[in-house]
Amino acid sequence: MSVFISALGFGVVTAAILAISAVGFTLQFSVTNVFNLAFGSVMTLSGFVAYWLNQVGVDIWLAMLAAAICGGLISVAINELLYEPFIRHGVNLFGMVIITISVGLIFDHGLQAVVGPSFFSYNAPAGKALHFADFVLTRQELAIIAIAAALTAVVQGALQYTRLGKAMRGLAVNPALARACGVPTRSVIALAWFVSGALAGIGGVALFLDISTFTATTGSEFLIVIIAAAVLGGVGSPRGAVLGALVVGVVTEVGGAYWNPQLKDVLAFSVMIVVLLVRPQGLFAQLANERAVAR
Amino acid sequence: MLDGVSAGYGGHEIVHNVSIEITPGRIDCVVGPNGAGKSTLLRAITRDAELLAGRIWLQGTEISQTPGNRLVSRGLAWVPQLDDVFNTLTVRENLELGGFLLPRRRVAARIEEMLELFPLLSRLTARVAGRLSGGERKLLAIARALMPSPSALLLDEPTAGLSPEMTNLVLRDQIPRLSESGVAVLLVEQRAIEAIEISARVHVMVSGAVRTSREAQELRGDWDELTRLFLGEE
Amino acid sequence: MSAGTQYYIATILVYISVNAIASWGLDLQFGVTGVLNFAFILFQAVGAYTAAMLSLGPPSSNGGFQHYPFGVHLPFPVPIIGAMLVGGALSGIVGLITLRRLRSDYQAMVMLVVSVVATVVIESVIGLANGSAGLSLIPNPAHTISGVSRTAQSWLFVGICWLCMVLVGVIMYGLVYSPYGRVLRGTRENEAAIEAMGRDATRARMQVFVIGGAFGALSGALLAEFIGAWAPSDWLYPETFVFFTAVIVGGRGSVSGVAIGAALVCVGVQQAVQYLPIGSDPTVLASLEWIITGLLTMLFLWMRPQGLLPERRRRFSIPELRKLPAVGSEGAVELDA
Amino acid sequence: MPDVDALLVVEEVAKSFGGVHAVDGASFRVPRGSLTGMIGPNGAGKSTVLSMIAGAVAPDRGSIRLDGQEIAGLPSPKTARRGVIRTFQNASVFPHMTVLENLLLGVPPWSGETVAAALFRRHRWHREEAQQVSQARNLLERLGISGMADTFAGQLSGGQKRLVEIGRAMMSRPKLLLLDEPMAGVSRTLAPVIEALIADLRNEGMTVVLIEHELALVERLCSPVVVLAQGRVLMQGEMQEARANPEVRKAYLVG
Repeated sequence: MSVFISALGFGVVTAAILAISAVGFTLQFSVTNVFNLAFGSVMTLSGFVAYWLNQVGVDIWLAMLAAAICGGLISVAINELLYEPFIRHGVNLFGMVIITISVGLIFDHGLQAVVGPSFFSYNAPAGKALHFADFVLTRQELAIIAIAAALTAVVQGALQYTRLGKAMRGLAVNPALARACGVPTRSVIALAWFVSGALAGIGGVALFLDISTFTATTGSEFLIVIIAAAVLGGVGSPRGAVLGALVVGVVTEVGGAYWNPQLKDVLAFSVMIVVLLVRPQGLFAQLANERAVAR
Repeated sequence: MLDGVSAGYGGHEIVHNVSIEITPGRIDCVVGPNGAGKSTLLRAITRDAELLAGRIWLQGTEISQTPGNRLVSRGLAWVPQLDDVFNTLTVRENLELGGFLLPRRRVAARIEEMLELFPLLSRLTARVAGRLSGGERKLLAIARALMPSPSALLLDEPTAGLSPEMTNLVLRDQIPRLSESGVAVLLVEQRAIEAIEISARVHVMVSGAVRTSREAQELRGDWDELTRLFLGEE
Repeated sequence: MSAGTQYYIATILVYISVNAIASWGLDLQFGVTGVLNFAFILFQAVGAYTAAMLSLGPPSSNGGFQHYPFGVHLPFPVPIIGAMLVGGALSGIVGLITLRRLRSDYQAMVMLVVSVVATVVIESVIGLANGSAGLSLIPNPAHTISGVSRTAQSWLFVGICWLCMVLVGVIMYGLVYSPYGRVLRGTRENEAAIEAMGRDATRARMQVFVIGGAFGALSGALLAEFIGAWAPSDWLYPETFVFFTAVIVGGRGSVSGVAIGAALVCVGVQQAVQYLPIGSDPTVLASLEWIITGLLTMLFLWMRPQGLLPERRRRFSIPELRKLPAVGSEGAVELDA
Repeated sequence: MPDVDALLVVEEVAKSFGGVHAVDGASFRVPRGSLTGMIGPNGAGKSTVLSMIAGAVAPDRGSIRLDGQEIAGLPSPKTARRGVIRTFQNASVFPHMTVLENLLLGVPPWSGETVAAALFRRHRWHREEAQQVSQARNLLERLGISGMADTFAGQLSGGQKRLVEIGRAMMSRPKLLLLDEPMAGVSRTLAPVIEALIADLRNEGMTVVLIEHELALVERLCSPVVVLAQGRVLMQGEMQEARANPEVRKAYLVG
């Protein structure tokens, strides 16, 4: 039983990191329709910004905040300088997937050329282990869970209750009508990219804290799991992304504990592929489908 | 308001030299057979089709070059034929987005006014728009467009795809009440008879050009002439 | 020429042919037919592992330090042919699941995931293909010929590779520049229209999936025999992207263009990086290769999306000009190609 | 009209999309060798009926018989191989292929289109292709676009694309040709050319179903006409009858 409980604990931590990232990934996708495979690189890059700050003595939680801002700015810059021009140039959705992969590769390997292939760690104590019944979590892990819960709640709340949040949801589902309502679409899209990048930054630092050692490609390697969570929850739905993150996080850790721990990601992907085979509606057309069904 | 407008897509002209003037408190309707270019005309006003020639004025200001998301602040609102609501948002949220440019404190009050104008919507405020029936949807779309108190409202085939009962509800019961609130309505309709019954002025459009513009009273009852125009009998 | 130089040139020639074969396989799928196969590298890997197991002998040979389910020692060219068959078959299975059941937008993502999953599985289930250490001591068929120098053996293997490349090239030309190829391009251009003309688009995609997969496997088999080893680090999912770049740079749907693209992107970039004045740190060099590959893709998609040697416009000669007065047969029309 | 020799018999077909009845029990027959017009106000379900005949949309119920054989629910490649060829509302060409190649894809699937034939029987398909190319050239001549044989179809104007699309359908010598608003997106100069082409097809005895909203054109070309409104067939008969029919007149005004 305690194996199960402790695996569950790990699962919740993984789910927390996944939730932060998957919400960022899916939010940006639903608003802009760009399937951004450079998302993992933004995580890594911001994680390294936090690392450098951490090296000169900045507290890791403060560095996380800096990473968030940095990730947001990088994300906005990628969109303004690369993705937007390419879309206006007439590159289609599949071409854009290839372009986002290019951007990811350039970022990852640019970073690797600078920092080398070695492993890095934050200078941050994990904190005292705390026991709740059979759960054993460090303070750091608890903090990550708390941050994830707070962030997803804030994003969800902002989307649900603020004027801009509603504009963002409106823009995602019907851009032409949002324009007709006077929504400044360009600014709202930039905001979506910023929030997505900021969440990538926080998710990146949280991931690096959790797995304790990281390289210049760690974020991109994790991206596939993020996509699994986002797809599982239904791409384009932040609430779904949180649910998907929980399922993937818990299934991988619990399954890994009982089965081969190295194969835990395979479980996540298998779940995702089975879900897709049962519901093969198509990724990019999801919102359009909703429109058609509602008619 | 429209002065010698020609419009189309990709340089291909579909609407030729149309001039129409609309007045506050009155409904003007554009009727015509399939493919006459009625929707293209509206889409030229809302920047969704190319304006190839002519100028568009609204209350003395030229809006021919105004970008799409600035038109609403000039007092122009429109309801597209398809994709007319935000499907995943609730009725209330749809209205709130409609009032995106209103001062924050005005929004709630304006929503109440809209719900009074369309009582049918008032018990549905928490419903997701994608789950409304066709008629309810259309009313919501119109209410959403009216949120910023526009001076002119364009309606693109509001009854397309609606059942006869719903058509009645939208066209006969609800739209006539709009003009009472002082807005100028330009209605494009496939269902000519019903549209003419509620309109003040009728513009018959065939093959991209306005064949005739008359007071609606003159045409009412004289369906034969209208049919001839529609069915291409000269 | 010194033996060292000869070996260097032979190596380059082997890499050119292997990468041309693989890029053609992807081009048939992506460039000609429009299938976005992000798992392409997986089929190269399958070919490599199959060829290894068909030539290494049973797991107990070589001291039994490698773990794999079964192995036989078969003579050339059986391992290569076996690799193509297994690669094609596995391609068919993946195609059956993804191409038939999923819409094209999901297909790409699922392929990407399949590629990653396969790496994870091979790395963690040691018994399948010796885990992340991979298989080694894979025999090179040219090295089994005794009585000739090592250099001659290298050149012999170059010959084998280039023979394979010519064969695949001929097949590519045959398929692409034929009525069959026209149906494939029609599938890429307009699925609704090609189906309205009585052609089955899904079937066309399945076929190129299997054929392209077999080409990928062939390239993997040759590569494994040349290097003598094959491990998961050789086929991480971003490697597929290199072939995409080769196809985009060379010219989607253009057989000769893609061969040039493969030589430039898969071999040229790597070689060029060696001569840059930036030192010899292998990580930096490898990173630089990836950066250049990514930049090339974006550059071409922006400036020259049709590639260096664009897909050829099929022109058909006008019969009146060719008809000889005495022959009087039906209009002798040929492909201008 | 039970006594006419009908090539196509459509009985009680229905299709709804997400609860909306696009087609709600439509029945009509297409006489062999006729140019049958299909008219009706917007949203009457004309295109959906056409898509069901062509196999692109499977009907929820009802029967579609071609030459007495049931084809309802057959996927579109199979329907096409039975000889039912359609054009699309938006002229639908293969943009990065030449005009001539577009026409060659109109030829019914033939021996050169298998992997084996492409590789091993080049001589045979070369010969066959030569014949088809000269046929295609003659057709281009007739369509008046022979100068564009080597132009990419994507670079043509809307009307020229339409010509290519109809030419592609003609290459297949269809049993039944379905034209979905062939005048849509066509300039005023090319419209008469396309009209004359359709009239020629009728005179040559091809069976054609034509969806068109310009009634004057339907009157000049079609006999009989099928009038659809709200997913049902209001009447089938001659255009004059349709014009005189009060129900039809009302349907047009009421929408």
